[in-house]
Amino acid sequence: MEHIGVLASNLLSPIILLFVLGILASLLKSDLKLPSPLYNGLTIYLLLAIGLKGGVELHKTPVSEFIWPALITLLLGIITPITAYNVLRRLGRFDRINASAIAAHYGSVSAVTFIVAVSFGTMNGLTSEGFMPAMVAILEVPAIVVALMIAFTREKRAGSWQEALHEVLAGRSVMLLLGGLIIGWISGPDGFEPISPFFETGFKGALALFLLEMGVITAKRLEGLKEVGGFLIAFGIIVPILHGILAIWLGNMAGLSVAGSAVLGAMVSSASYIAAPAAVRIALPEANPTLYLTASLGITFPFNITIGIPIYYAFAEWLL
Amino acid sequence: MEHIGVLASNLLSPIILLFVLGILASLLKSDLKLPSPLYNGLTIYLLLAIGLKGGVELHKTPVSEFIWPALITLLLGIITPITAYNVLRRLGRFDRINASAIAAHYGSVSAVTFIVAVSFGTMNGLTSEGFMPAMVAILEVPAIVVALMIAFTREKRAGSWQEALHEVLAGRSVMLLLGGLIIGWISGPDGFEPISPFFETGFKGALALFLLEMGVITAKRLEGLKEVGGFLIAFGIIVPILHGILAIWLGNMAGLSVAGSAVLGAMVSSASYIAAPAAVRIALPEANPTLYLTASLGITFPFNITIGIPIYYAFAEWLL
Amino acid sequence: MEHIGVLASNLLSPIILLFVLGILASLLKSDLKLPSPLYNGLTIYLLLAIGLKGGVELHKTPVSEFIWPALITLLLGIITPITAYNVLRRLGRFDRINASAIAAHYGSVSAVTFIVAVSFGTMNGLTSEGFMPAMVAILEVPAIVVALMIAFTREKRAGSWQEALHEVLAGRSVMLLLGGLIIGWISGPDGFEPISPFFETGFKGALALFLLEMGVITAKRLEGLKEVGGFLIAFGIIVPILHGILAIWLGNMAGLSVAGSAVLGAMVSSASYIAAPAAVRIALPEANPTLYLTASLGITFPFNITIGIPIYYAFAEWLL
Amino acid sequence: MKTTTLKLVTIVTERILEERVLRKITEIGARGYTLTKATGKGSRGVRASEWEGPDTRIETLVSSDVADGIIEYISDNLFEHYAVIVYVQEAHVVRGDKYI
Amino acid sequence: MKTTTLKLVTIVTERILEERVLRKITEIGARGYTLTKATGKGSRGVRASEWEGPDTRIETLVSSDVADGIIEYISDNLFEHYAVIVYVQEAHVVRGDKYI
Amino acid sequence: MKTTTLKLVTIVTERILEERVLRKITEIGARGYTLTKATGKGSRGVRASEWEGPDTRIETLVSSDVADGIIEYISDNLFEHYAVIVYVQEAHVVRGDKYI
Ligand SMILES: Nc1ncnc2c1ncn2[C@@H]1O[C@H](COP(=O)(O)O)[C@@H](O)[C@H]1O
Ligand SMILES: Nc1ncnc2c1ncn2[C@@H]1O[C@H](COP(=O)(O)O)[C@@H](O)[C@H]1O
Ligand SMILES: Nc1ncnc2c1ncn2[C@@H]1O[C@H](COP(=O)(O)O)[C@@H](O)[C@H]1O
Ligand code: NA
Ligand code: NA
Ligand code: NA
Repeated sequence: MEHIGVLASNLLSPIILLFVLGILASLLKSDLKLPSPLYNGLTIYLLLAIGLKGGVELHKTPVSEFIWPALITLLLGIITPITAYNVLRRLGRFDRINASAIAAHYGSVSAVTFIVAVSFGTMNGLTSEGFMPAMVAILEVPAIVVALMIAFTREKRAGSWQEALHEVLAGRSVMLLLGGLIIGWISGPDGFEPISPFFETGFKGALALFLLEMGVITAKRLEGLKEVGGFLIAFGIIVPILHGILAIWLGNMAGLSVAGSAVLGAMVSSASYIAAPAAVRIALPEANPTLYLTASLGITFPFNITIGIPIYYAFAEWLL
Repeated sequence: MEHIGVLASNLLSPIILLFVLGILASLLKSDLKLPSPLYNGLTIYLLLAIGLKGGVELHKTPVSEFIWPALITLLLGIITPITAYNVLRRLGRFDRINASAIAAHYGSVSAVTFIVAVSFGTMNGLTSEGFMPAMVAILEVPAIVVALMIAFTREKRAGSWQEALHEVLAGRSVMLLLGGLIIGWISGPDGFEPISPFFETGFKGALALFLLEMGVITAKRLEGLKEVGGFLIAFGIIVPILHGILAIWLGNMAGLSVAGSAVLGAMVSSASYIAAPAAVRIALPEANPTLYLTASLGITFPFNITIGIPIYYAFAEWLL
Repeated sequence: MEHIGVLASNLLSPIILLFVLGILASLLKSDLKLPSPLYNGLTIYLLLAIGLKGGVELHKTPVSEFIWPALITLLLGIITPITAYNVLRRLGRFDRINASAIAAHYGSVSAVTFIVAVSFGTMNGLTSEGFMPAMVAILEVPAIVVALMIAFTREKRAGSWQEALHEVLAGRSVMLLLGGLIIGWISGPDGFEPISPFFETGFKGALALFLLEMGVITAKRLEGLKEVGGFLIAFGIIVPILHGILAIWLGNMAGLSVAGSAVLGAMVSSASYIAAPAAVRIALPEANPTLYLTASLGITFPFNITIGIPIYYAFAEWLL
Repeated sequence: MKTTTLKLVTIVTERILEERVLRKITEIGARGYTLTKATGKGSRGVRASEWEGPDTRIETLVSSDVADGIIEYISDNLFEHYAVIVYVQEAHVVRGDKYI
Repeated sequence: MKTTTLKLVTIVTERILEERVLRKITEIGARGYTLTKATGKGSRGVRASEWEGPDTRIETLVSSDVADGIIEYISDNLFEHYAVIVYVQEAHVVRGDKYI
Repeated sequence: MKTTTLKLVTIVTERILEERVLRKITEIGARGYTLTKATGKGSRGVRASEWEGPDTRIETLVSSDVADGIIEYISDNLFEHYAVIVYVQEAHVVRGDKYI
């Protein structure tokens, strides 16, 4: 009963409702849509804000406290693309290229899913560790590398491995997350204080506006559902749950709080839709973008922010 | 005397002065101008913010309190395009198409005029009912439908009635206002709280920046003044006053406070410049945009935010 | 020792670190970059905010207090392009056109350097006079006029003197600074209060985001360093220091506080990169933009915000 | 390199008509199009599109027949009341049969 | 469909010159123009326009004489000091007499 | 006014390829190019570029040989897997020798 209340409270929070409004507007063929420079700017703002806040927290945290979570996150970044790949190949009968393309997405992370997971906790009085944004940064890159390695080891590919690596490492999301982390870590709470109103006061509202646009974008991906077939739809829901549960269990063992483990679960379960698609498009142009974008954006993202996150919290609490 | 003081305080408020700065910059051929994605983004922000805040207030308000104001607003949305149309046809000798095109604008509503009217009240210690944004949503659509019905009943038209209706109903302003209202209403004050800093703290400043750009846009419309003739100029001032007075009187009868009636007056008097022009351009392409845009933006908008709003407040107080 | 601590505290503040991140991202060929409408919008916001805040302060300040600083600033706006011109001609053997083009930049002012200088003071507990933004407005135009007069008095030029003057006077930066000043001055603290959260709370954070983009832009200018030669590089560091010291000394005599003198030093030392380039491009198309843009943006701007500003404060304190 | 000669039809019109024009030219036979944002001036001054953002510039590579169909549609339906310009050029396209 | 053959003149230049160029080509006889934002690279690297936003790409459909006039104006006044490119193509325009 | 007749090559492709294509066409011999942002529809629906912003529309004025080289590069390397269109027109360019 109580879990259903929590689920409802998530579904009825303005952030999720704005996401739904975006979907509806798009389905109604409304011209509602954030101008793309603004959508872009909001992404930059959100990534930089979580980087900075994570860095400021790292500044205050003894290494001993986050070394285990960090190692476990790294491990998950290496394991999850492999599990995803094998599920797709063996159960889903996907060809090698598309399987590794999709695996790169499910191994990497969606920063917005992470933020929604943190917010969900705060709303319900559960605060996750302040250094969790550092885990997002750790989780972003390795999976993409692992997945591309799988694709490139066996055969020659049309795409460029080096260009793809550069696209990830020098990509906006890594720059902002990692750059923000380091800057926050160097300048600490005192240095951060003057700029914190900008990056904290408006943060959740900016996220809300961002999710409106995410709704519009997700709606466009829903068209792909007809094409991708039932297996991928199931994959986009079940594999995240499995990855999430694994992450929560490991997170718990690494000493994370209930909220921290749940947030780790949410991020590990999430699929990248910024860094991974760009890298995959360059490295594996033969892969079909409809598959990986529909799965990541049309299925896993909406599933996670509506139902998945409450599930991860429930599991983390149960585990305790 | 005191009224003159209030008028001056309005004219010298930064919001109005920024509007004047925008006009001046444009007349001086300055390159000052908000980039269009930003102007666009500000519109989305303002509409969504008033929708959300209105919804949160509705959540707290018993139906009995806003049912009468709502009905009266709906009534005014049906009456005012008809009065406007008749004045234009009978006194102004406009042809049927242009008369109904202009009537659609004067029956509908300008959200920015509404916001300025609310701010003016707050500045002078007069708080209007929190649910007034819901009235904006109610007022927006019916007048456009009524005016287009007038135009389409007698003759076949070049434009598309269905496309126009879709343009209004699925248009950004309806989506944001109505969507915001419903979301605010569902999530209530508690749900709204985390995102309220973003939508409330910055609201008036964002409005100020927006009015700077409105000044630039208004200045471009002033060129049309030479073309539209004296009648339309007089129309753009007198009809809003009459509509405003009617609305205040009815609002007062419906139990609205002084500020509430004055704000209702301001919104009923105002002319749409987002939803109506788009719908009219599609439904009545034969109508001359110079007429309706100049009247709405070049005359009524600046009149209302500078002189009209203080008049509506004065009348509402006098009526009490 | 203590000075080194202050210098380090500046270099490690998030504002400067974000600037460095922007430079690094650009050198790493990252796609990190603010969308141009956003960069544009941030410029508008920052200029308007300092105009408004300066105006509100002027409102409270008796004329006697700022008349001397104002006159001295005006004087510096006339002297500094002349010193810069002569150094470039006599020591640097630049031709007349390029010398006056560069002089226009070094006589005028960089608003962002000004803001960073004010922030640096606040961070170190030193508050400069609230009316200092008025000095930015005073400093912006005269030097450009003086420098162009030098260029135009001797020979006929390809460019248009009138168009250039219009470009400066009706340019965005003058409109926003001066317009903001006047509006702030008219409406005073009470009028400003409702919009102050927007223009004050977010100010430093917005500046931080802006400096990220300034880093990206500066990095592009660093390419020019190879071309411009050693003299201009030395010029871009030494002349600002000299101008700064002169300004601090005069500011001190005019009764400015330590922080006020230091801020005046920073602004006088700074080189314009918005108003001046546009005016010079129109008035002196024969001048080589690589020279003045590299000097202004590639050398003086980064020098000032990292090392220059602490020097100006140190000198202002020493002078006391 | 073997190229096919096709017609490049360029249409500049009010943003508000974008959806309708794209739908129609697809019906008439265009297999693709490229859109850019544009502003401009012509014989009409005002349009609703200031509020709708800039105009839209549509380019489509089509066969001669389709080009004629598009021109006819625009002449018959949009010229009278909307801001619109349309012109045709030749273009040599690689993999041209894809677009016919 | 009857079309007229006109000259399509395309000019890409620094944003800062936009107003001046538009004024001049109107004086020379252009009856309209379409603008898009552009960036680019040519023989010059730097321009003031980085601060002024992107370059401007001007397209105007004009008669042969006006095209010559525009080219002459640009060659004589802008080529030396500014970043500018201009080229001419033929285009078949519907309702073409409107533009001459 | 003396003009040179050159090839105007227009390429519309995914934003993600912009840098690569510009590097290649410069290697092949293009002396400059003009970029505009575009969106569009063709035979493929999806691309990664929705996240990367709009497509890129590249115009370059080049000699006949360079045009052939560019077309060949694109046919051989990009056609199969990426959203891309390329077409060639003639254009009369003032100061044309600058671009060859
Ligand atoms: N002579 C011309 N050359 C290029 N574009 C034009 C010309 N005339 C009109 N246009 C474009 O077509 C749009 C509509 O023109 P009009 O219908 O004449 O108002 C304008 O906004 C311009 O973008
Ligand atoms: N070969 C070319 N092809 C297409 N556009 C060019 C070419 N060369 C120059 N441009 C454009 O013209 C602008 C000015 O060129 P320039 O005056 O050579 O620096 C560049 O920024 C490009 O947008
Ligand atoms: N027939 C066409 N006319 C104009 N542009 C086209 C056409 N077909 C494709 N395009 C452009 O080329 C891009 C890639 O096309 P495609 O590779 O067919 O998906 C599209 O997004 C359009 O911008
Ligand atoms: Na993941
Ligand atoms: Na009305
Ligand atoms: Na200076």
